[in-house]
Amino acid sequence: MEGIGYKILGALLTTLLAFTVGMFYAGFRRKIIARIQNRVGPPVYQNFLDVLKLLSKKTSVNHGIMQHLAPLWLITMSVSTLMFIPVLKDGLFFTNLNFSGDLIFLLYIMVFGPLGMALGAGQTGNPNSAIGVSRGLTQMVGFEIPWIMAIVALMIQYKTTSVTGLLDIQSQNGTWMMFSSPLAFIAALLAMPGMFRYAPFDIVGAPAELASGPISEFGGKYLSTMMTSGSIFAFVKLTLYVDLFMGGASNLIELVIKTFALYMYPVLWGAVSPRFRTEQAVRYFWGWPLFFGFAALIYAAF
Amino acid sequence: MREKTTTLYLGPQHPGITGNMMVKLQVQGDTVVKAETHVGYLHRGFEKLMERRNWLQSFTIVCRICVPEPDPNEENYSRAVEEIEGREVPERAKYIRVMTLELARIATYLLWYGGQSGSAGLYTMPQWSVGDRNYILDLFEDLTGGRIYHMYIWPGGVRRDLPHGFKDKAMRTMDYLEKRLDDYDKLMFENSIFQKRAKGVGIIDPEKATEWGVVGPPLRACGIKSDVRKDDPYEVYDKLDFEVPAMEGSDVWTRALIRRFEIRQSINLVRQALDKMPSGEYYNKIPNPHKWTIPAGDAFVKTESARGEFAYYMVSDGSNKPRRVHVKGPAYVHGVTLLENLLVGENIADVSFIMNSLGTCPPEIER
Amino acid sequence: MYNDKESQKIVDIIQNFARKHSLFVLAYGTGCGAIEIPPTMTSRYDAERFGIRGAATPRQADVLLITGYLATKTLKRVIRVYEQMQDPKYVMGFGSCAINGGMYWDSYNTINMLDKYIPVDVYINGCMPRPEAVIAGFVKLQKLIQEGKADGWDRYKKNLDEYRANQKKIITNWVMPDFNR
Amino acid sequence: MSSLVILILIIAGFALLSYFGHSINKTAGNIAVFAAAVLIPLYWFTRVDFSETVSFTISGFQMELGYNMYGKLFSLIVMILSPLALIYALGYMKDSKRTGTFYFSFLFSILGMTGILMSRDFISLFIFWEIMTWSSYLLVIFLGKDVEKTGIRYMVFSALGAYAMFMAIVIIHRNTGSMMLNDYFNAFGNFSTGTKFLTGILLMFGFALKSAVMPVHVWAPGAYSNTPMAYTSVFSGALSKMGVYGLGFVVINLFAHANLHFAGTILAWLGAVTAVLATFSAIFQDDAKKLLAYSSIAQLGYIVTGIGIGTELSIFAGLYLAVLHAAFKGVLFMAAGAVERQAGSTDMTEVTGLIRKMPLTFFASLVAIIALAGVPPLGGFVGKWMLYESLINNGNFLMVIMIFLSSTAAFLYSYKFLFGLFLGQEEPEFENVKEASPLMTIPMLLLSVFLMITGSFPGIVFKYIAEGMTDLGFHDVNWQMSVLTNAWGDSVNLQHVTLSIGVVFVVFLIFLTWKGYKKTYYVSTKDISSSGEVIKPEDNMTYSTDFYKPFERVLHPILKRKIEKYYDEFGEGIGALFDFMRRIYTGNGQTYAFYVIVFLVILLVFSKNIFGY
Amino acid sequence: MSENILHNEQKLLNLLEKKFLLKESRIIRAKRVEVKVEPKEVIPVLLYAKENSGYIHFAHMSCVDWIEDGEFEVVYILWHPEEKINLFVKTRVPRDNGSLPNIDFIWRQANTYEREIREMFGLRFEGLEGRKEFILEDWNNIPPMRRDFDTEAYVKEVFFHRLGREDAKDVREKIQERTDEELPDFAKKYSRD
Repeated sequence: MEGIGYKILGALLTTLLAFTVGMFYAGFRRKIIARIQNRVGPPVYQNFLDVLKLLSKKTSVNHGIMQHLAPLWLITMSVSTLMFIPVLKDGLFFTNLNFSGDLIFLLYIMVFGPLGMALGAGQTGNPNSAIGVSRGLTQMVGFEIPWIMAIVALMIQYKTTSVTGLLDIQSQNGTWMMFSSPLAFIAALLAMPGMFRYAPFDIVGAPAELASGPISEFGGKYLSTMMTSGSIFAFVKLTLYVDLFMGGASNLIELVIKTFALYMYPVLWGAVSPRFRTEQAVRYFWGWPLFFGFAALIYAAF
Repeated sequence: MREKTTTLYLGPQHPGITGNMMVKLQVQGDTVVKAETHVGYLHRGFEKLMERRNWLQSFTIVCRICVPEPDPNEENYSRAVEEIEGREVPERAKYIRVMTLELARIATYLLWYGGQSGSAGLYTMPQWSVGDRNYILDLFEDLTGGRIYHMYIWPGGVRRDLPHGFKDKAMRTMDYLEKRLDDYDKLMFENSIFQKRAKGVGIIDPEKATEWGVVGPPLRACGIKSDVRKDDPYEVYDKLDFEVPAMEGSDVWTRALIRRFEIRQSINLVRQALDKMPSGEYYNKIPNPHKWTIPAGDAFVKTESARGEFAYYMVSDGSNKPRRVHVKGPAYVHGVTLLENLLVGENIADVSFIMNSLGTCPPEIER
Repeated sequence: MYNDKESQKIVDIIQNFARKHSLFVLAYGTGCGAIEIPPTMTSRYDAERFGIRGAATPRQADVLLITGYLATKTLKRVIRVYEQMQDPKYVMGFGSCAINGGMYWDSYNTINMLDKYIPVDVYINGCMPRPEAVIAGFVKLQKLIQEGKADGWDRYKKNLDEYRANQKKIITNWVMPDFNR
Repeated sequence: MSSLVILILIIAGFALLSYFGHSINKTAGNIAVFAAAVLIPLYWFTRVDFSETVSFTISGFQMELGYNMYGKLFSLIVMILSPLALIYALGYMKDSKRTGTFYFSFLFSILGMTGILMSRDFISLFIFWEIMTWSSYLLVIFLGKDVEKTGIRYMVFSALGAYAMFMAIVIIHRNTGSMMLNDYFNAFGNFSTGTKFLTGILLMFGFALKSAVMPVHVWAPGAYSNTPMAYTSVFSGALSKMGVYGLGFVVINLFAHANLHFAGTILAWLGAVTAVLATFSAIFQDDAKKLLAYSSIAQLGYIVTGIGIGTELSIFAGLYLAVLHAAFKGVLFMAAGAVERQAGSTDMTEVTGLIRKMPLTFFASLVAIIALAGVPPLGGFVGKWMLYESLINNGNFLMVIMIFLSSTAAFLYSYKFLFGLFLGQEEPEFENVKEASPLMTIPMLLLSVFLMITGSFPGIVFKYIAEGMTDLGFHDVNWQMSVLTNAWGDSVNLQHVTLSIGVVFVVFLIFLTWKGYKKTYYVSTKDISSSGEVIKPEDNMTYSTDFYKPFERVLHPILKRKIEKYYDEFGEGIGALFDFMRRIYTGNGQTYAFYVIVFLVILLVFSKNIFGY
Repeated sequence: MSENILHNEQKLLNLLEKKFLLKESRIIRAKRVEVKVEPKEVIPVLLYAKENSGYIHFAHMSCVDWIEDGEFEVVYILWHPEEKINLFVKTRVPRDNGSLPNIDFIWRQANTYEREIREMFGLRFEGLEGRKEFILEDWNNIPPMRRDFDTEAYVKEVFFHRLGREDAKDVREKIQERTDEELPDFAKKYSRD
């Protein structure tokens, strides 16, 4: 029973860690973009204040049960996904509840949230939300394909379908998968900005086009929950990439360094990019990333 | 039965709309099948108010007609009054006016840089260009005391002479801006995603452009060399050296290129105006404003603003108040008939983008 | 309830601290003052230093900027937008036209006193107010929030009938959804 | 008398009873139907002896009826789904005319399916197959709309399938001298290569046709959407599984055992292509019924892929998906039917915002959609997982990508279905829509409860599948109740998944819903932030037309040629065929039956002369 | 202004005078030609100018309320892109029950101008389509741009006024009586005569 106690404690700590790190990353992102834009920018803890402020809104409006549940689906997805990936390779707390972290399971649970969110956005009856959802799902089809190709290539190459298994193989071989299967890494990396929905792939909530799209009817505690979920999920995605391609991390500092380095890629690209149109985004993903994905598959299979 | 098309209100409260107006879109999928421009959210009844104000009081409110670019209004008003009254303007004042107008054009183009790329999601560009626009506004502040509303060009000349050291400061600012424009080019024009967004979007039929009332950069992007500064030269534009650009293409991208060329030309024009500026009077006296009457008559004056031909039709009945001042901004045609027709068949994603490239500015539509 | 600082609970102080440092401004340029919002937000004046950033829709926004004169047609939309915002919400009147009609005091289409129609927390004077003035206005608003005195949303609910009467005097064709708080 | 014969007689009896009951009085008929819905499964579950065989000889052909475990698995689908659909139909068909014919055909198609699954020889298989086809044909044309196109299409394709099967049977009989299935399977290895292919492919064609695999799926969208929804749930959920049943034993017994793996692989590829293309078609449908029909084709594509691959895990996945598909597609077609009945249409550009009017229907379809999309923690994920793992373990990486593409794109139509019917603006024209009657909602809810249980305890289905697999010659896999394991030893523990998701969900549910000092308001969908404007009554604020226009534009350069070629040119070709066929078939059931019998007789008599080997 | 410079302007006037019955015609200055016509002549003149003379650009359209004469003066301003000439076509219609032909089939942007004039002056255009409300919303007073609409009275009736400036005196009359010598110092700066 001790084990379970530790695991629950670990899960709580991991969630807290993910929240904090994700929030600070978002803060750093705002700061870095501000510096690129020739200004000072908000303090790095600004996002905590935003979340707290939204949480302390006195009223919240919903258009029905699905909208009420939408942020809930999102945060459930982020937190449960976090439960299923190894945050640190070994250690007492942060190995967490990764019940062997099957990759296909991860791929599927990661769409649980957006689907719920889409349903909630749909119930608001705001046409902008619906258009945003239709764009988002379309874009998802775009970036999922190269990303899945990269993952399948890894799975075929190393004959395991679990993150833990891939981590073990990396520590056995002593090399990271970004070096041992570079094509898969490139494909996954190219698909990454789409997953983060930063520019040029911020087409879902494009303010100038859709007035922030699916979230346009969410405010107060709902928006706060969604922001929380977003920051946790950013951490989850980064950790997953680190686990898959950069050999995981054995302590928190290593994790932060690796994830932050990875995070800079979508952030910096996003700072100087305009937005794609939806079909252009999908065509982008079905261009070079798909090519690298195929190459990775062929490399892995033969 | 409800329509099969979806109604989308773009504005008035919308981040993608330029100013306070509304475009009611009927969309099928994400393609616009019908667009209706609704204005009147900014209607203040200027033309009514001017009927109640004497000639000088009216002058103070004309600059409020178009916020992003107030100076062509002042210029138009002053020139209309001068034309009816037959009032002469000193040569120096003319140069100062040209310089002010060109500075205003630069400021507007910088704002356009921000709007055009901001509506495409390139948020760094507005931060840079709108930030740099402040340097122009600083010059205005030195010159007139106001950042936005200058009330500077008035009938008979300009309100003040250039302040001490203004020329150097203006020259330095121009040099700085010219340097910055290269950065803008790298960020915006050389960006392949921006090019993908802009090319082939919002095409105006070049054959019909003049007939449809297209003016300014959109018309020049249709390959037609049309510029009031050349066609109907006012002030001292006939003494300055510049050329009217014209490019084939008539899409958002071409219009952007035209503006990219023109902002550099305006910098050059400011330099020329400062260099060639003669010394002398900057103002011809007007009588006691409350007694100031203007003979009966009418005038139609035009100024090339950053967004195109800005025209005033002024009628005086010989009293101390204007009978009628009718303002026609370029957006009057661009924002209503042209926009409504141009948006049909375009993607929702490009609506705001096209509006920015046309330079739609609601306050001058409804005044 | 929020009249003096002594009566604020610790929770309120924390919440007000968060509120004042995170002001989401609704993207609505109601009048010509909107031209000074981009400079305020962009690199030279950089209002994001204070946690001020734009929000696309009223549901997410905290601050409604009435940037200048308010045409009667816009007033209707402003009321609509204001009622869609979530409590607590703040209104800043911008420029002299919002205060007393300013230059357009005798115009048939612009209202002259904003606070008769929606509650205003902070007025900024000037025509038009410079970005520095705008930021000063925001700082003033932050101060009021911290002290718990920015209670326009509360006044609106309490005096809804009065505000409604004033609003309906101008908006003759009243077809708005109910404000059911 | 044997329990099997009694079962068949009971179903036939109830069919007649409900027909005559309905011709006397609606209530009497409904009571008969209800009794059928209760008693048939009751009898099947309690009285039917699965080890029993009945054999009899008719004009020299030996016929044998008897269950094997593989057939029992599919019977389970039939016996659970059909009664629920019957009960649903009581609510759905309340105000319809000619209900007698409907229930008669319905029960007869159940009879046909039951018979197929217990046939051990080709003759009875064929007869029951024809009963099934025939009765379902009557239901396809029941509503009388689009008979020209849909009805004849279904008829012609069924006939083609029947002929293919029949030819195969004749050849088999010619070669083995027996009509027993087992004799054929045992003798298959000794056939010449040509015969192997001929019989295998002919049989496969017949079965693949029923399970709507891509080249021969053309009949399906129309037939599925034109049938009364009460039956479509069975049509798509159970009847199409008869094709899967056939494909299963063909692929496993013939190809796998005779080392003709590539034939299975071709089938799997066909399945994958079906899945992708049908998903793309489903995305662009505006009618919810059509959407579900294409979705059914896509889902059957997965199943066929799983079966075609022919490894243990893949067949397991295929069978599991077949069971699950019956459940969730049953719910979805029932939900579509409920919406059609209550709101008058299933056109997603018209119907909108029913969630608060029909919450139970929405809940059932939500659960079914989550299962369909394969999102954990519901049952659909288990099947998806096994399918992917089997494909990856096998190294069929291109097929994995295709299935992934298809199932990612499936989110698009899943969402569109829910959004189109239930979410979006609540329009005044649907103000008076009420929730469907309990007769309709209870079957849906029961099935969705089943879907939720399979999410954490798929073992309850595994048991039957494992039995069936053993029957097919795989060794007894010892699947645990809720742990999935693949060949490489990686596993997913579903209870952990459900538990953790559940705990997180509840924690945040409490967090979000706990009122405290915050007030949460409900506002109508007319109170949305429409840029400050007040929505006018004539404005249509529901975004439903061309919902996936960007995606359409993406696919345009890639697939336009193919899809158009496929649907138009192929359709034209088929149309030309129809014109020819129409001269033979009048579209009338009796004529068809007459032709079948004549053809059958001719073939039997002259088979030696026709196939001279 | 020599004859040579005004060649094009004169040519246009001659053409129009020959073809139509003009009430009045003159060259205001270089690049400005004005003709006055009856309302029924508006369409023929405009069509002729567009189709035959190359005045293809519809630059402006305005309306002036001459309440003393009981007439509206409507002016159409055209632009010749090659010859760079503005042609003013003026016509007068009675204020009460006057109407003008709709010209938005010639230039579609005229639709906007006409809708505005219809709304702001209450002048009728025969066969004009388009939304009734262009700028104003729910306006049920006399059209605001008519001279007989008193905006100040309307404002006093409808809107609130902030208190605090009751003691402010109207000094306009007083200033008007001032001679230049009485001007304050800062004002003298601008009026050196």
